[in-house]
Amino acid sequence: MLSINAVNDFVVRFANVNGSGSASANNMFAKAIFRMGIPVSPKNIFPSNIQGLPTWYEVRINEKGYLGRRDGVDMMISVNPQSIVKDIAAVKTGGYFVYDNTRKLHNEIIRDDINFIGIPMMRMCMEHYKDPRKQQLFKNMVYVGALTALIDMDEAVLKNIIAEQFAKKPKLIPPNELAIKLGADYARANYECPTGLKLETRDAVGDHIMIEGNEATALGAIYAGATVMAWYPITPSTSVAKAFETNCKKLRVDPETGKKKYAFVQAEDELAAIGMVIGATWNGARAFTATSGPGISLMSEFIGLAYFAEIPAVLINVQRGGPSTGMPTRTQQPDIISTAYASHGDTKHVLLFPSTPAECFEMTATAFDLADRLQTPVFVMSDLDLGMNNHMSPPLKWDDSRVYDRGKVLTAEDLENMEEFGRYLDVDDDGVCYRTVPGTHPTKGSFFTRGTSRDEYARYTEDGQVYVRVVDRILKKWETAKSLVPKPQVQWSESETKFGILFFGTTNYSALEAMELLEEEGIQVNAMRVLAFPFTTEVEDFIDKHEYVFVIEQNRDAQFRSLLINELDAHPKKLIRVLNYDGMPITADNIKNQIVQKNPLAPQLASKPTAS
Amino acid sequence: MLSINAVNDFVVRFANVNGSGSASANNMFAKAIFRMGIPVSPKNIFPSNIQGLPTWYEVRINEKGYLGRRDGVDMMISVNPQSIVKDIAAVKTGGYFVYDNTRKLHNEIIRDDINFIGIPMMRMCMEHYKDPRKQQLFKNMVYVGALTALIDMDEAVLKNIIAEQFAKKPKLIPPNELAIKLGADYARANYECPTGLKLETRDAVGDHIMIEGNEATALGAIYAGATVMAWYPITPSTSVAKAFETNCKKLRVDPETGKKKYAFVQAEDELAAIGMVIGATWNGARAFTATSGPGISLMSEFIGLAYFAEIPAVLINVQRGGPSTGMPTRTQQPDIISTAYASHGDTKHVLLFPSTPAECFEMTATAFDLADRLQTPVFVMSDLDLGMNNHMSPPLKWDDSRVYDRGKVLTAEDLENMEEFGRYLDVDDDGVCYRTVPGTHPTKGSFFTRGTSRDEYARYTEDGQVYVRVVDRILKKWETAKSLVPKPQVQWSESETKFGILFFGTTNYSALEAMELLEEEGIQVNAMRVLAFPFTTEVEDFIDKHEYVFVIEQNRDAQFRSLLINELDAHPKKLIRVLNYDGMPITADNIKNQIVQKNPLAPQLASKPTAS
Amino acid sequence: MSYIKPTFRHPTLPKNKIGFAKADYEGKISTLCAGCGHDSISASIVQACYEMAVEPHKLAKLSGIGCSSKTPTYFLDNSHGFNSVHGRMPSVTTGAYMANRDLIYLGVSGDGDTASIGMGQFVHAIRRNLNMVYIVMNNGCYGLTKGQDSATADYGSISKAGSKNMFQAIDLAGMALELGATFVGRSFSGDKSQLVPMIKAAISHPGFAFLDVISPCVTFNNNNGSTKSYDFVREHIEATAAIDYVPPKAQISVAYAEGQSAEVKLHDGSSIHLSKLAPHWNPSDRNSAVNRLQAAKTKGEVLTGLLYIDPESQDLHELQNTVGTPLNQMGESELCPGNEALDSINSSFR
Amino acid sequence: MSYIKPTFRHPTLPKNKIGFAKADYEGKISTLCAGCGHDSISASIVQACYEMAVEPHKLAKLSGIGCSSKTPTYFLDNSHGFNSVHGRMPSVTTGAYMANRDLIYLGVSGDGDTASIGMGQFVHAIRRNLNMVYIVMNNGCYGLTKGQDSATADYGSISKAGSKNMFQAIDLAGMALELGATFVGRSFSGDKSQLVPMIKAAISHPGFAFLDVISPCVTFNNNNGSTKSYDFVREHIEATAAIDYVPPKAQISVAYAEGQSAEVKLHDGSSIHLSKLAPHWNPSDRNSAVNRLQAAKTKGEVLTGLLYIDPESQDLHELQNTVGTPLNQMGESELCPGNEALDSINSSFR
Ligand SMILES: Cc1ncc(C[n+]2csc(CCOP(=O)(O)OP(=O)(O)O)c2C)c(N)n1
Ligand SMILES: Cc1ncc(C[n+]2csc(CCOP(=O)(O)OP(=O)(O)O)c2C)c(N)n1
Ligand code: SF4
Ligand code: SF4
Ligand SMILES: [Mg+2]
Ligand SMILES: [Mg+2]
Repeated sequence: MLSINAVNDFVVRFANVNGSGSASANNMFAKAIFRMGIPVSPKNIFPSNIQGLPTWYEVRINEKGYLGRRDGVDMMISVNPQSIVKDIAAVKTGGYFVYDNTRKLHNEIIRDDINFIGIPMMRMCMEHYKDPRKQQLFKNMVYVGALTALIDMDEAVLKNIIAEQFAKKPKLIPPNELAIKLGADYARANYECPTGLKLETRDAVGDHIMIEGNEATALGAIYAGATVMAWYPITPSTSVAKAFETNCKKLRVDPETGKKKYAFVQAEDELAAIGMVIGATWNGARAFTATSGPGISLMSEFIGLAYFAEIPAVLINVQRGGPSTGMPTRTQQPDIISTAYASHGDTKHVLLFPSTPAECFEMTATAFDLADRLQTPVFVMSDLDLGMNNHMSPPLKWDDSRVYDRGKVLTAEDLENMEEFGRYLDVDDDGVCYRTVPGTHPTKGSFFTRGTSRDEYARYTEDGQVYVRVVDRILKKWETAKSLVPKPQVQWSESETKFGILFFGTTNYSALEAMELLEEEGIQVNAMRVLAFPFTTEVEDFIDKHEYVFVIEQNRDAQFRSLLINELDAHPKKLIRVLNYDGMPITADNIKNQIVQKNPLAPQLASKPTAS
Repeated sequence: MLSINAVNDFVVRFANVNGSGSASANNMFAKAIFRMGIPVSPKNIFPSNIQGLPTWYEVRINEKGYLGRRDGVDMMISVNPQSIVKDIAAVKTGGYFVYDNTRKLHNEIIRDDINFIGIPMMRMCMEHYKDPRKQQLFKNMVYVGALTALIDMDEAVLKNIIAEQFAKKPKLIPPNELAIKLGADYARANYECPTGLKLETRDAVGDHIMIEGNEATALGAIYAGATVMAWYPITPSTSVAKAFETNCKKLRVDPETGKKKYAFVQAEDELAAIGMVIGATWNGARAFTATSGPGISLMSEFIGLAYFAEIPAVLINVQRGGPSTGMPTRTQQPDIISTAYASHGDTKHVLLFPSTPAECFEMTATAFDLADRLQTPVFVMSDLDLGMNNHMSPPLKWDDSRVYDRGKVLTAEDLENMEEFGRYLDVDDDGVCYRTVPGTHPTKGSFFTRGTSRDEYARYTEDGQVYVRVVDRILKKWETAKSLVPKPQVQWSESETKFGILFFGTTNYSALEAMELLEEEGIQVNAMRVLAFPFTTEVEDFIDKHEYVFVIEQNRDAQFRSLLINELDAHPKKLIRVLNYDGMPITADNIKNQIVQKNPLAPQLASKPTAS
Repeated sequence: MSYIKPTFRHPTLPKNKIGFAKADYEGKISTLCAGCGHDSISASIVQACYEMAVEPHKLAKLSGIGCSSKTPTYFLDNSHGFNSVHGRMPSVTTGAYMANRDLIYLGVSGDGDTASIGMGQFVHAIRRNLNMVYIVMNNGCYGLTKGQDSATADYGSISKAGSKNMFQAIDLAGMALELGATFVGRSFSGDKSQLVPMIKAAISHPGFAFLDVISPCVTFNNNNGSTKSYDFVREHIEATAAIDYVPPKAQISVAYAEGQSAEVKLHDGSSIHLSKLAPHWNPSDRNSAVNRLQAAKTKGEVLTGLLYIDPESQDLHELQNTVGTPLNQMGESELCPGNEALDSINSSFR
Repeated sequence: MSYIKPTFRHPTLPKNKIGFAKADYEGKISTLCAGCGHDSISASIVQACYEMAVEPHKLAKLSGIGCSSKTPTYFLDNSHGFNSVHGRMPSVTTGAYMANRDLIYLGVSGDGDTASIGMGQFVHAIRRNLNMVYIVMNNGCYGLTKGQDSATADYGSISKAGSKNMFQAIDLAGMALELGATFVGRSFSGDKSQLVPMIKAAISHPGFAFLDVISPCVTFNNNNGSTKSYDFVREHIEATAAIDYVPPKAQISVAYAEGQSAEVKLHDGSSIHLSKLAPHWNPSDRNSAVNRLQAAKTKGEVLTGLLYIDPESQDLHELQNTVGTPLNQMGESELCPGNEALDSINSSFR
């Protein structure tokens, strides 16, 4: 049998039981690889339940730095009998199946084209630990230990991690190290180590960090000066709130008085959460919420109020599989349209699309500036993949000289010196008007905020001409927004090409990897990653420049493509759908295959001599 | 001074005070004209308030049957001093300003290019009625009386209407007739009667009726067998509920027992209303709700559930001016996108666009068939103009042999004879599966409905492949829908043309009138009125056939145009926006002007000899 | 309602201790129906704020949607106002309060706005002991949408469409007590002598101060079926189906002593029985408030007065241990942890 | 939880009077945590339906979203089920009931699902006296989203993130009483002997039957700060920040007599004090139920038992005067007024 051989380029998948304590061990595994200087990207594939169901942890190791998902498992670590049949089937020919051989495998599920590696995890734990809970928990460390031998993972690095993590409870270090040793020793004694899969220390991660997108988002909000967070728990956004609270406790408590320089309100539902955000920003604080698709639906009415009454608000939409409750623990990008045009009436909203934790941090901070500057809701469109998995990312960056752009807010002094204040007067001809915060001045600057039509002085009106003036001015802000949002990133192919690929958010790594795969097939493409909606002229130009643009996205209805043709009047026939919506992050292979298949110039290309 | 002269083709506007009892008198006026056989279209322009603010009643009389709004007032009946300056300004040169000269007009507001006709309405009422309330109310009948003289309205017809309306309270007939007489006599005694504006009896209304769209909608629901209505009050949809209840009391109460064959539930909010509808249809009844934009936003989450779990539901969206609370008493078509793609995740919904009360009736009934047949939410997209104004309409029609299409619902017998039941099995390959209603069979056919991903047997699953199968099948229903929804209506111009106009809903009359106006300017257009979303191939063909298609709609963002380019991959540059969104129904003149201005072939046309 | 309000102000108008005249607390001309109870409540708010010498810019007035929710336009023109969406004033107020603990928050709502669509937010504002005055202008119906029953409509009342309400009324004061509200009062729009001091007490209360104010809707009043008083109009209206005549009515007012009860005639000829808590009432005993309320209900009376107050009330910011400086007044220097902190955060993720 | 459930059924299993064995009332394998209180409640539902010989297809089970709301999958597999959206089960059930008055409606919800997002719908289902059984599986936290405090969490309890809950708990039974619910009971998941008959009584009740069932969450139990019993695990978990170890726990059960009280240890070492209403308790006096509940609360006890029942209860269809035939069973002939009626309708509009 041909065994897979690979160095620093393979996929390891752990098949665990939910709630069995594997997360901690699995994380240590990924971290150890990262500390060996090898780019790594772990993904949790977990059920919508708390205990007892199958859960997987899939780690792609790729020294070139392709951090998107890749199909096919090179090595499976199987510790869940429930899913074992499926797990065996998932291994690539020539791959490795590491399992707990405390109990023997049924003959009929054994494949002869993969390598079976039995480690008696449970038996060894029963021998070495008395407490049944410890037996259960250290089983996970045993397989991590075995991996040090099986794929040459650096044991010293791993031990370091253990030492760090249990620095405050040092009595836990020896039993953890024992488990590692048990696994490693058994593997070495019984199998040729390493297998064909091998790690080698590199220096390929630079100053990068490993962090979940949601944690970076929360930090971004803290750095941007958000003082009010109102939210309602919903997977996969909950950890934004949790990280906000945890980090505020560290970073935002007055050391002398122990008092909080933030307000953290778990609302009674999503409608209340966004209502609180709107109330807080109306009152001059920076405030935000984090939610997912169902929350956006519930917030729709309020989003329209913020849009029309021109109240800043930052919303983090950590997208998950829809529609309805959908696949709450799977990833998609399915809320593009429902968020971009959220609420009844003529509305459109600014969206930002981060693709790394560093961007989660930066874009969340930017979102607050944009919301204040434009006096409108701004959405950070993350997703479960980015938000809830650890990602290798450039470090979070903050310029200490950075000043919050609070937009056009009048001070008492401003008001004192003004001749006339009209909340909705377009003084600067950019569509954005001056606002005041309650309590600013004893006699000047008060006005009435409402979701109904009103005139430039915030007075209620049913006059159609005034209404048109107001909504046209609001549309002018859309043009202003184009000059403020982050610009797209472009990667040009070496040679001239008629093809572009266009994508956003977490599709980034797979798309870039697909570029290389396509190159190998003789198809050159230029690439554009869009970072924001509304689209800037660069996006329009990019589409214009190409005969065909493949729009890559993770939803069924090609929603981002809809935005492109809607807002840019791009010809729909130029924009070819490349979609993945099974709830797993899109892979480079998938992108490549779809582009090859859907390529409208395919016959031509075939007849053309290609570079490869 | 040149006075306007016109027969059966002019606009009369009444300027009243909200809550002063004018509605009743004004309605009699419009009805009298209708009974004279002359097409008439009255529109209420009312404030979002109950009493004391300006309100207008605008009546267009047009014997050709153009029933859309027309700009400019030929005759103003002014009984509201609050708005008198504006009202005087609104009259066309040569027009007529009828006012209560109990008090003298200020000199500075008098225009010398219009005719002032003073009728001492209040004074005469004080002389003839004792009760101050009667004085107030009959003032309204006095001006109606004056109009019999001023524009030759048939007094006998009017008296007939009074007699009918007070048939049950005959003591009210003489004082009403007295008021009519007072007005008419005074006008005849003091002015040349008729003025240049004149009514002449015709036979141009056929068997038409005068009815509000919302009333017709409610009747449609009753005829379609809706048994459960759940709703929450919101202008302009409230009268659908009211008419449903009132008519059910007449048509759906068991004459023997007095018991109701319907359930009418005023919900605690819109979320509850749609939840009740979903619960009821899940349980096998026909159920519906009526709401407006804010309600659709609040219902978004539930709409996604119905879409994904495949539960029929009928929603009437009587649109009003958005966004947010917007202009609650003005008309727009601003919820096209928010309704078509309501809810997070990949969703799209069937929409129907009535343009007359007869269509409100018919399409509402159709909506129930479609919802049951397709097991999905179906929206009837009415608007304030259609719903809350009386419209001349073909009579409501029902074929007694019509059988409700309840779609694929299994009976106990079906289940008994079936080998296998899977709620989400695509047995007929049309994407639509068989469902069962709770309580049908003691042991077979029960299943679990959920908003999460599930397999063909309705079992919860997180398997991405199964998920894809399910959402792809749901998309297949979209194709099936295309063969079931009403087809568009087309009107071809006499000569070949490169231009099409495309519209929907209440824009109908103005668009058709604009066709004629354009013709007069030498611009031929073909016209298509779209009746439903998804679009059928006819729509695609129509766009293909023309070089440019003007898409006429009543919102700022050209939302219907977005649907066209999104769903048909039509080239956006072909589709030219013709918009009106000031809250008033679009006029033919406005359409014509925009088309003339935006005509991309204008220079060519100018040089071409035209037919006119 | 008249649409021209005299703007002439006498130069020697009395001023309160911060130098404002009563007129400085007034708002725009009301567009409510003549005689609407809500206008009386607005007048009491003006009176209370004037008497308390509230700094107008230190008060924020918020509301939902409805005739009642329009009233913030009709009082305190020098205060910031926010007419939000239907039923969601409590959440907007919560956010506003989180942002700035130093203002007075005066929320106005209707019985539709609170007891139906806004029920959840109402309950949770109570639970959080949000520091605000929450006034429900309770007319038992949806005024602005033309008179449908609200959830506080009495059992047996007849709606405009002629249906009898078969549901028990929700007693918002009773609910507030059950939910642990720290201040609960009830009054009648026409009883200024009771209402003004109660509003003042509510403003002073550090926590959620709830006022359920019965406020008759002159137009769609549906307390019971008696229509005698404007028979003719009714007939005229019903016959023509175009219901738009709203007869102007005088505002109802009532004065009666503590411990007494009074019968008040409403515009449609029906009446309600008000009963005022006795002067020796001890409002700090929640259980007896509940019992007394229940007893009055059984007698068909509407109990008015300050039902309950918790003198130990701790408001939301105290419960959350927030700093004293309003959060909306902090800038980069107080809020941004800076690059150094970020360096160590980055390190912790390596 | 075990993922393989024995499907072997003894042929001589006892059957109830309509010929079904208890197994016929069971559902799919539970995927809840081992020892979760919710599973005990499911078992009691199975037992009650079996004993009452409920026809499975004549019962519809509905829920919102949450661990608790998942349970309808785990009981009554032969009944139609509907797992709707978060907090909105009451409205869906209302619609279902309007469509068919002949089924039994069993709604299951959580304390998050009911007391927060679903509060409004809960209140209004009570107000309408919807004929249903409404069970709240009350664990004081959001189980499915990993242990945040719910609105029924006790004052002072510590959440997973380490914050102390500063808000008073909402007492759902107290609210139901205040709102006029016609049947209000409270029990404990582990007390089958009390719970089963209470479910049976609730099913029999013609109107809204509310059961507040305390149901400990073994995983995110947060009744107080005592973590002694699984210290090690906590440490291990906190140190690594990847919280996913859920120690398997045994279900808690308790048996104690009427009129008695019992202290029940929860999985985290904390305890609650249950107090059962005395046998001579008269459950038809709403006021004394309110008082008794309040008294227990003051003592720090959780009062269990059938608190109140209104023997005169009239359900929603009776209040609405609907025909006896379920509305979903009528066709064109009963519902469509036909062309003749339409002719005269048309005429009335000319
Ligand atoms: C989401 C939404 N639903 C419905 C409405 C329509 N609406 C406006 S006011 C109102 C009811 C107001 O009743 P209440 O709060 O009692 O105020 P009142 O007019 O009686 O003072 C309703 C249903 C709305 N504005 N928004
Ligand atoms: C609209 C919406 N918001 C949030 C969620 C996420 N969510 C799922 S279950 C749940 C709370 C469940 O708590 P509870 O009802 O007490 O049930 P338990 O799990 O404790 O039994 C939440 C917030 C959701 N599914 N839908
Ligand atoms: S309708 Fe009723 S509540 Fe509204 S303003 Fe008129 S009287 Fe007041
Ligand atoms: S998390 Fe808590 S409520 Fe959910 S299943 Fe586990 S023990 Fe039960
Ligand atoms: Mg009201
Ligand atoms: Mg719970």
